Amino acid sequence: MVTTTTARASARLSEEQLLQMYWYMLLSRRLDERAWAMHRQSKIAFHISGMGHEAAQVGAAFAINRGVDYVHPYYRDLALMLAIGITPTDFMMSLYGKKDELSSGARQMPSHFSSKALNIVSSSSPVATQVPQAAGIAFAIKYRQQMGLQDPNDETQPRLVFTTLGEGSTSQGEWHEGMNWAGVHDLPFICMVQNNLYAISVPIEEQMAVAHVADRADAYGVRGVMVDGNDVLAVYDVMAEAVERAYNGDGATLVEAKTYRIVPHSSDDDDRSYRSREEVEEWKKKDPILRFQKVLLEETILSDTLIDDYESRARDAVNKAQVEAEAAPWPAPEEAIGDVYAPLEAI
Amino acid sequence: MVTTTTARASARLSEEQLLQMYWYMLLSRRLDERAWAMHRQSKIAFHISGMGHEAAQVGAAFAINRGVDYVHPYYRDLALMLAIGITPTDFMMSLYGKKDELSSGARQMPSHFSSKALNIVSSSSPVATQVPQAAGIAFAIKYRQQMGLQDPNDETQPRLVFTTLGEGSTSQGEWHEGMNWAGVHDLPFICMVQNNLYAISVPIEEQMAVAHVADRADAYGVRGVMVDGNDVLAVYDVMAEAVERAYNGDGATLVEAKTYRIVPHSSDDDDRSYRSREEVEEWKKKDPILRFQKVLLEETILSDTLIDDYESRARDAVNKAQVEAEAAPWPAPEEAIGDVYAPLEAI
Amino acid sequence: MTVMTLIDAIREAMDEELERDPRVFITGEDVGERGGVFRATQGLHEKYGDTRIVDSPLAELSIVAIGIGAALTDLRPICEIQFADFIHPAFNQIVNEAARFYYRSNGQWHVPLVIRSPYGGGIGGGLYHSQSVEAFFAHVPGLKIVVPSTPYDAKGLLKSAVRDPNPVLFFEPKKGYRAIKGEVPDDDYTIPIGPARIAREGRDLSVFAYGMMAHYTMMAAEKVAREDGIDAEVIDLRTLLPIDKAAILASVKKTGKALIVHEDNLTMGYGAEIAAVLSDEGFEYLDGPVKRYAAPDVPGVPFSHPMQEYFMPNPDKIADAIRDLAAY
Amino acid sequence: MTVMTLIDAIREAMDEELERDPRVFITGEDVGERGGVFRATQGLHEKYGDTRIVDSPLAELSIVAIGIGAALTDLRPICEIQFADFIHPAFNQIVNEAARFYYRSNGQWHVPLVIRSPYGGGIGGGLYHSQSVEAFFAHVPGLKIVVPSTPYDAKGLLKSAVRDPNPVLFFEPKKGYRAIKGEVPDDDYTIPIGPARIAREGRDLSVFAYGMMAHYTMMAAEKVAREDGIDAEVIDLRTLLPIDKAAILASVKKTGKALIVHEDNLTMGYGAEIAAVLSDEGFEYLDGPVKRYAAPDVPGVPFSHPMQEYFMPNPDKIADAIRDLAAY
Ligand SMILES: Cc1ncc(C[n+]2csc(CCOP(=O)(O)OP(=O)(O)O)c2C)c(N)n1
Ligand SMILES: Cc1ncc(C[n+]2csc(CCOP(=O)(O)OP(=O)(O)O)c2C)c(N)n1
Ligand SMILES: [Mg+2]
Ligand SMILES: [Mg+2]
Repeated sequence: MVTTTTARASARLSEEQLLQMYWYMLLSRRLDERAWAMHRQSKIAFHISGMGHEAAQVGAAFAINRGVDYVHPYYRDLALMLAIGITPTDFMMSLYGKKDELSSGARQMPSHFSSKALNIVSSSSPVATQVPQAAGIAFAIKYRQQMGLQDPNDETQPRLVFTTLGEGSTSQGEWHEGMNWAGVHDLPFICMVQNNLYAISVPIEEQMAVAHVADRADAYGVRGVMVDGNDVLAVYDVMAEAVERAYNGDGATLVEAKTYRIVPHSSDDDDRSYRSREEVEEWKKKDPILRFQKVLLEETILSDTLIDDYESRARDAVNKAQVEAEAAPWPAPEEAIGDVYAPLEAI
Repeated sequence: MVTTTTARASARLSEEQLLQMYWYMLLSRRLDERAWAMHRQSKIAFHISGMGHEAAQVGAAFAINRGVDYVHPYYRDLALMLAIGITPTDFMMSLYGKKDELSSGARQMPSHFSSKALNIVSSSSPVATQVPQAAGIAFAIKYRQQMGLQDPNDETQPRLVFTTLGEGSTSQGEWHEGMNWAGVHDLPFICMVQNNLYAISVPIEEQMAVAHVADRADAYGVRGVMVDGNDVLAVYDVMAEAVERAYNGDGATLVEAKTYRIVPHSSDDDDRSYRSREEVEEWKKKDPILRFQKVLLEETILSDTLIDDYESRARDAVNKAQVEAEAAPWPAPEEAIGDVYAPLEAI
Repeated sequence: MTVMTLIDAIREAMDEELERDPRVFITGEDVGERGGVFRATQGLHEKYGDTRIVDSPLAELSIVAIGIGAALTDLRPICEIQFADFIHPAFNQIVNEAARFYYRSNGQWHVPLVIRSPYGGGIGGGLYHSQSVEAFFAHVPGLKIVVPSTPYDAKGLLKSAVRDPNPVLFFEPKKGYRAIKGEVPDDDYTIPIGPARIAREGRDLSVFAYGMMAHYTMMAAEKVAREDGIDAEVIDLRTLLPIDKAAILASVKKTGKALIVHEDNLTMGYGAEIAAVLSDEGFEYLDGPVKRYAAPDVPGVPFSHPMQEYFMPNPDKIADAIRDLAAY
Repeated sequence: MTVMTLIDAIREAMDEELERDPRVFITGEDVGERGGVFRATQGLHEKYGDTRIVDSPLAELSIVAIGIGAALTDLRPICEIQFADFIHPAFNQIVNEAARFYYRSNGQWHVPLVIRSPYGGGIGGGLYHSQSVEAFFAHVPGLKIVVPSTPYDAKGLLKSAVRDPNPVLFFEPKKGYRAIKGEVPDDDYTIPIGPARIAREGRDLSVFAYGMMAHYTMMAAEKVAREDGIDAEVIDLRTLLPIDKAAILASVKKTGKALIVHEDNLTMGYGAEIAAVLSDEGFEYLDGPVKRYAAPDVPGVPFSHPMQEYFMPNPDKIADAIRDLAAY
């Protein structure tokens, strides 16, 4: 059964936290826009965007123990990654594929995030593979606690895993099997489906015969919640509850954040064959950043001056990142052949 | 949502049909018992049994257009197969692995049923693979009807697919993906889960975190029904409704038949480590054949004489089958190497 | 004859088969209105509609299984796996199921299924949009595997695949989709699945390749002919399973030397089987070691350009490998 | 030293590793109270309890993925796939995921995972309880593949696998579980993953095998020694990936002739790679064709006894193959 929360955990967020959330959403958007521009300028070969998804991602990020709890993300999670600690330069480096790029040493395409230091687990491209892996991570957390290898109340240790994917990807058997483990073992596991209504061109009606992805939670005995993914505070609220449950050993949650990508699937895509311009325009009006801005302005947490200030900081950060990445060296060709096996001493 | 039917389609079954149903349940049981005995006598190497599942299978068989509608079964479906037209001799031949055995020319282990003539689709051992294939068959039926290749009202043509599996096998991604297609395309598809509470030794609580497999239907937008799988008429009722829906283009149904296997998983298994003898005895009391016998006796459709008569016919049929199979030749060793590719002329 | 690109030839083959046989349909991710991410099915949805050009859910094992089920009823499905890298979830359905139906049912059930998929590197796709996967499937009796390198072959072989009563994996070198052009007859024709093609006759050594590497090998052969006077025979294998042993042995009988080229990584790549055939049945023809020129044994094609170029074979590198073997 | 069966050695290795390291746990179908369908984990649930010996849902891809996830956090999972025939649903998690984590994260994340699975035919299992699947995975850099043939090796190699920071596939010849017995030291020992083992020194020719076929090949070698005076060297490969090229080449350098034996079907079986290595790097040592003795190219081991025996290699057939090559 899908439930929506009533307790407003977001009421406890400080002004500073709210402004940070705004900042990461804005920074993500500006960085993302720059990537599109760089692609049009043929500076980079590929970009896949999170534009439109920022509220879902940043709302979620602030509810977990960022940099400590495990996150197993997907390619659209730029804002989530920034909020956890991936820097604009890291991202720019991956767009170019420069030497020592953080996630993969430039072996992977951009937006295949990884940072061991931040407990961001390396992601691949085949969709949904991360979900049963994330269940395995959650299993390990519970195992360590049961075996006395980890204190369940130690906040310096990861106490849950947060994984994300698109609604289309829930069609994969991988998703089913991961959710099932999470339910059977009541794992500290949160799966957020960012439902943007399309899987590339395939609309949700051709993807599944249910109205809400969250309805599928019942099949696994996990809690299912549905939230307006363009409302960052609403996302924070449902996530905070899910996090609480995970920390308390109360089990797994499936969060469905309803949102929309306001740009094509990727820089290789042209969405005009499958989405009407009217539909896209309609959703642009529901832009999660403008919406949050309005809330913050109403509550006088933001001001017009501050908005300008944030804009110019974002612009500077993006510029700086681009300059740094452009200046960075390319990997040596032979770096293609390292790291096939971890050395035995690694254990 | 799980619904249980109220209309009693079984009220329309003739005495003759009821007796046929009784016959196939009995025949299956006696054949199955013989197979166990043959295994103990070291005449055969392996047997996997349907004992306890006869009501679920025969109730289902009589609701479909037997021998015409496609059936994609699993290894426990002996009674279902007999009701559709596989003979005791066919089965005995497969136990021995004799030449020209019907399902596979003795290439497969016993209980991997197939008969092209009866539209019983060849089954493999990896569980749940049949489910998305069955969805493909259902897709093809709908396709042929839409393309005008087949008249939807032509009863000599297959108009639905019926597939079966155990509750444990619903953990497979294959099941998820097959169910999803059935829902998205509203296919003439019926999936019956024979829930016998265990997957070999693994109890349902370690398999899934839901009370009823039928609850999972909601995740696919298909109808879910739950039925006492030891009550052959109740099974017939829910199946008849599912069949009606399929024929009318009203979509797919997931039927959960609650039952129990009253013997170990297979002749290789010893169930004492994971099931209490009390539990097994408890279920033996709910034997579906005795239960149906009682109903038929009460309604004076069966009599004690008739019971004896059926018993001796069953014994004769089983004896005859065993004699025939024992007398049949072995395959030539070189038959191992035929049938890798269908010849081009086959199309 | 019309000059067209590889992908146009593939699209035409499907268009004509859809036209010819109402049992043919296409399913896969984004094959409908979107016309496929590489545009292989562009325009087909408009022409044939929702019933025959079916956008699938994002779930490869079921794309294949739906195809198997439909094929069992004697329809003629063409399943598209968007990138070969994403065929792995369908491995069970392909290897345990599609390949075994005919054998396991003693010839009762056959599976006339085509699985099309773009494969190969050099397009900035990184580990998961660059894979070569043919070697896995070439181990599986019951499957047929086709990898065309020219528009002419692609169209004729794809038509044969659609008409074949067996499961056929049809791997398309995506780097060549638009880069490779060639003449294609205007009328209906097929090319049989099985026989390799002598792409260039030569006397000095034999080079075996397929897909994009067959294309590159032709360039390399012209180069060494021009620059070094080496006369290389180039065999475009086209069909990997069943393997055309006769053609392979005949060529090496003539030349005495063999080089196998693939962009898949070396160990247990398809070249291993050719080398094994030659080192047994062709042993007495061999005047030198059987050489394989292949990608390095690392877990994928790296994204960043310098590393990708290091990984990928190309005409120059193949020319060097030819020269080395010629000098033996 | 204690004489024990192959499966006892495997169980002991797991027991001792569970004892040694609290990060080690086991999951798979029926591994708990039931002790595994082959009894490989018998008694372990009783000893280590529900937390460490975990019955999984009936779902192989998630068995492996749970293992991967746990391994990423530096636990030491041992995942059991009940029969190798059922590893195919997990192909994506093994090939696209486990094998690539270290490379794709530039060495940040490693996956210390063991996947154990019984494989092989000759036990009346038909198409789906008899498969050999090592060839598929031997193509995948990033994986290690071990196939022991003696209790001593099995125990020592399984311990190494558990302690290895990489994903290790550990395939167990199930026909030998109780049929193969041997001495096993009483104290803790490991055998490194990688090196092949000279199971029998010989001068006339080299035979390469692994698993049940290594066992059979030893019997065949003794037979031809006795009956024909042929002195065959037998190399038990033990580790298939990484491949021990040095050992293979050294043996053929000595003997000049090579036979490779496996019960997997011929085409693109593991023997292809050995033949390919020999036909290149060992070319100058070869005094005869490189021979492969393998199962026929059909989609599976048939169930019925006469057909199964026709399909399966056995000591007599291997002895014949040795004689044929020796006579070349
Ligand atoms: C297994 C697999 N199949 C196909 C693809 C190609 N692909 C990449 S993203 C995508 C659509 C994903 O849709 P959804 O899950 O809704 O996420 P969204 O992109 O909409 O956020 C597809 C088909 C893939 N990456 N992996
Ligand atoms: C993919 C796969 N994994 C494992 C097995 C081994 N196996 C055969 S039957 C079985 C249990 C099936 O349980 P369930 O689905 O509940 O059906 P039941 O046998 O109880 O009728 C298992 C694990 C298999 N056949 N296929
Ligand atoms: Mg989406
Ligand atoms: Mg069961």
